[in-house]
Amino acid sequence: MAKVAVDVMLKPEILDPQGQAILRALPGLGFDQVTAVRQGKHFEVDIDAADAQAQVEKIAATLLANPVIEDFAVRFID
Amino acid sequence: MAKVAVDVMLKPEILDPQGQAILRALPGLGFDQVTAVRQGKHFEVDIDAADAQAQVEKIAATLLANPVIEDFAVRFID
Amino acid sequence: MNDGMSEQPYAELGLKDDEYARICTILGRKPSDTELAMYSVMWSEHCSYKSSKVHLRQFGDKAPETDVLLVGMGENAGVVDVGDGLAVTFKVESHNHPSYVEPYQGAATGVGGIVRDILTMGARPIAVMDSLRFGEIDHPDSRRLVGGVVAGVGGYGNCLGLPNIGGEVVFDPSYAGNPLVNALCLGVMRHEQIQLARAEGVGNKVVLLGAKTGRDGIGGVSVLASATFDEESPSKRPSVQVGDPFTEKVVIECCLELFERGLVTGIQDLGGAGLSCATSETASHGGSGMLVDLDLVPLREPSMTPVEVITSESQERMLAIVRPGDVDDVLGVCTRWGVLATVIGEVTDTRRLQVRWHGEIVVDVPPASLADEGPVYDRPFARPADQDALQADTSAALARPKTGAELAETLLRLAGSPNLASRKWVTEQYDRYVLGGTVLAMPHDSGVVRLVDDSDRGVALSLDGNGRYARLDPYAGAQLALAEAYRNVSVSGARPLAVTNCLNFGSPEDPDVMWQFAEATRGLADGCRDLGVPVTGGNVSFYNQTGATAILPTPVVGVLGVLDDVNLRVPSGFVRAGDVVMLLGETYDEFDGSEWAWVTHGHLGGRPPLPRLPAERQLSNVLQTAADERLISCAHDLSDGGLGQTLVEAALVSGIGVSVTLDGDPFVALFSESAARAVVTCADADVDRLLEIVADHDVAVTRLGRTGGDAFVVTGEFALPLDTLRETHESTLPRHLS
Amino acid sequence: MTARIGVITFPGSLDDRDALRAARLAGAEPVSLWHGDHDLRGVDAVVLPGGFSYGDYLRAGAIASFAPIMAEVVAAAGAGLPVLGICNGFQVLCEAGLLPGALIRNAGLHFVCRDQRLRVESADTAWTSEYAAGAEIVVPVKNGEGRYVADESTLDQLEATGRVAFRYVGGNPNGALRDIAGIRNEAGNVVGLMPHPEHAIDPLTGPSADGLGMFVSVLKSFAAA
Ligand SMILES: Nc1ncnc2c1ncn2[C@@H]1O[C@H](COP(=O)(O)OP(=O)(O)O)[C@@H](O)[C@H]1O
Ligand SMILES: [Mg+2]
Repeated sequence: MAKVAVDVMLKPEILDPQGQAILRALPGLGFDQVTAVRQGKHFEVDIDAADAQAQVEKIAATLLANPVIEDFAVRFID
Repeated sequence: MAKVAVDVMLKPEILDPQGQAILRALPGLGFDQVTAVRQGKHFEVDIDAADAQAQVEKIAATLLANPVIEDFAVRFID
Repeated sequence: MNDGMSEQPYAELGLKDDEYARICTILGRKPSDTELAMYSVMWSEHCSYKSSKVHLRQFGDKAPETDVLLVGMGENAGVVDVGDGLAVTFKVESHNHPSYVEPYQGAATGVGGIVRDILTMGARPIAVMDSLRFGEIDHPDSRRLVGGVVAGVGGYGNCLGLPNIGGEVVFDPSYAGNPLVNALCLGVMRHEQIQLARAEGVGNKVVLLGAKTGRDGIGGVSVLASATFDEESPSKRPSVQVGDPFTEKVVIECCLELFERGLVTGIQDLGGAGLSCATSETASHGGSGMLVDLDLVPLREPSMTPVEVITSESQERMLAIVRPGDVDDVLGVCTRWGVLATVIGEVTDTRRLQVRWHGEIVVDVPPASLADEGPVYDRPFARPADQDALQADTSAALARPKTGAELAETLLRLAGSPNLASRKWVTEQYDRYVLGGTVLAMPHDSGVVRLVDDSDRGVALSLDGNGRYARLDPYAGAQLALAEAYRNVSVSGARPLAVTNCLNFGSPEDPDVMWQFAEATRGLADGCRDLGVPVTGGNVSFYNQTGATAILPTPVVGVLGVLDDVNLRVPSGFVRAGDVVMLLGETYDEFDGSEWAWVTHGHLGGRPPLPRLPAERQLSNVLQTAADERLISCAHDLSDGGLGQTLVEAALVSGIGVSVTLDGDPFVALFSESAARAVVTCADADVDRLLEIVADHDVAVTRLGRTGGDAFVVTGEFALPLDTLRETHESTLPRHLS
Repeated sequence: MTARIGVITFPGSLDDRDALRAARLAGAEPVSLWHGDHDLRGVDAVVLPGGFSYGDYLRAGAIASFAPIMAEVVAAAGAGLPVLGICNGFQVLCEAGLLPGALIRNAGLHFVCRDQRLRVESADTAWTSEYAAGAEIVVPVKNGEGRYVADESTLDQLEATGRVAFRYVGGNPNGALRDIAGIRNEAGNVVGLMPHPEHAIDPLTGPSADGLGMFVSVLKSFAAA
């Protein structure tokens, strides 16, 4: 069995209000060296397939990410 | 400048209905080899600090994750 | 200035040869790239109303005499005097195309956009509504679209703190590739607080407030909403706009404080066409000039070009005109609310809109040529060749239920059909309580809100449409939509005052569609005249079609009424057992285009029920008088599904049953969709006075029976337990959409 | 002298005006407090209202819990000042550590707005003394992140020490563990709940007037003190 991580992020040109809100909050907490924050989703998928990577790529493209506004990256965890 | 990723996941003992909903939807889309899905958050933080890793660890522990319900992992992207 | 000696790509930008030639004539030269982009978006169908203008004029020309309109059509939204020095503004707008591409964000930004329109008038937004149409409920795409759109409407409105007080959800195959997402916002202000979108006063500063400008929805309005949407051409797909309701919330509070302190002399929201629209409209309406320095516009991405900056449709932005001496105060208020604010230009005496980029003037045009003097088309229209055949194919031959058991089965089937089933799955996702002024919301016939804390004055609003009726006869269909909304407002006890509308149609370049549009606008204008309620504003959405197939012509009409005292509002559900149940209005054998014909036979043909506008007015007068005298405990209009459905809905609100005895053909009595009817209930003691009022207004009345028990009983025909009805009525949406 | 109930407005607070109205209706002088001030203006009790502070981006209540005024709220709560967190306010109190546990995404994944039946489990707090223990009330609930969670030992401890203040009855709208709708601190001056008592102060605009009791309770607690 493979454990695969999928990170889904809004495309760079798309507004990310959540990341913006975090960025604005940080200086108040004493963290003033952060220049950008973007927030996305992180999925961990357990899959029992020989072609785990390919399958998860497909799952990400069909279900986990909306290609109109999001990009994704797939990566084996173990 | 460093780019650091933070993955935040609900603790394993907390029910993750979003992951469950995805898991339930997968067989209908022809993916029947997935045995578990969990959904969390993924952050990408740009930071201009010598101790980037340590700072981001602190940011994650103070703001990005709520230790009552979540675990987090920090990792350099570049 | 780049005067583009080479061929300019105007056709790709959606401009026709003669439109391009006109731009050259206006300017006396070729436009710069930036100017060309501005004309392309401002002269698009969506922004210029070039195909609809000649028809929309009737709303003004035929408008009934009224003294309640403080601001009429043509501004961002009309303003209606509701008494006590209070005024309301309301408007409905479409966000159909973006909602198909990205249902959540499309719907969310639709709400955000209409709320800014209302804010622009100087009003505090106090409620929203949404009228939604999708393909069949079991269409493979419905869960994604309905789920996304409803979550988006809720996500934005809830986060903004605006109660959602009503709307519609309709399923029909024609909307499968073209869902309709129409959002309405209501705002309240004192008369003296009305703001206008004018740039006046030479030397006044132009301040951009709110979100940074990014590459969102560039070319969105011109391309997406002004041409047939084609999934096969991804290049035509503009980047999607993402909403940030939190920023909008602080922008609203910030602007209201600026208005309150008299710090702005004019204000305009940024919606379709972004800065192009806001700068040219304010300058044009103010009869002034404006110089804008694009380098000062705060950008999300520094690499943006001037064309991108000036046409970006980034959300949550407003343009304010501010006296120089007030700039510091304005920036101070903005800082307190955490709202970004930047002086980007000033009002000039040039009567030209000039835009500077990197020190160079890249735009120098007469503002009115962009904002008000776009092309106007009187597009050809013709009654569709199949219209006669469609109308000839009536429902007369369809098999009707005969026995009591068949009637019961039909009633149950209708109550659980996608268009008549409970909307709870949708409405539970919307906050209806926030602001504390909601007096009636779902499942009542209209939304009713108290306007301000220190007065009992309130307004009622309903949003209705019926694409099937409009397909059979667009003139009558538009009037039926108007009549239904008018009736819904009336049953709550309110006095109907004014109308907004959103006209959703296929391609105006198709003469059949253009005929539907022409007939619907004519019908609506005539109807408003006959009912005595003026149109105050609205929106047109064309190009709602997939390939050559247009959606059902869908005029959606919103009617606003006033209640001098919200304590007198009448709910739509039975409130106690033992009340007398009466039907007001006359029932005819009218089944063409009905829910019954559609649900049980999949039939659409014939002519819709006759709009009976004089009867609607009389009915409305009866309902208002009865409400004022506190005679009726409940009132529910009759519309889709007829009397049967009305009684089911009224009974299920609080679980009080009803027993009725029907004269004549029970099928006709239960399922006909004749207009101008309502059910009311009252205590025995009030029956005589009610009958007097009914007689005074010459309205027909039929005593049907009494409330009580735990079943829906039709004497001699059937008895259906409420539990069975509830289960059927409430399980349909969750079953298909969860 | 009229008691003063303060209501904090964070950027994105929505039900602040409703909470002020409820305080006024109960007979208090309502006082607006601003998130950015280090000042409680000498109020006798504080309400953290519902809404979406900072858009509820990141996690509901997370960013607001770091607002300047929260330092004052934490200190004053420790000294016994009555503090009520409603919905988003409850989330802020949990994020700020004034109450245990957390509120996460509803189990059904949708925002839910409905008229909710609640049982008052703890009638000896500053905010619930008007109710009889075990009384049932109907109050609107409306949230997208209202599922109360805490680890088992915390839950057991809450139960054992009578610190569950309200429980959902007749259906749990969000999957909250043990049907918990609201909790209190040990002293009983700090209470947080997901449902909205400030929307149930007048049957004209809410499902009941059952929520007014919370505001009346706190006024009586001053009179008694
Ligand atoms: N999309 C929606 N948004 C908000 N409220 C809705 C929506 N759809 C339906 N409703 C509400 O649900 C109730 C039932 O809707 P419907 O049966 O279409 O009403 P009617 O037939 O009286 O126009 C009404 O209160 C209506 O306002
Ligand atoms: Mg109705």
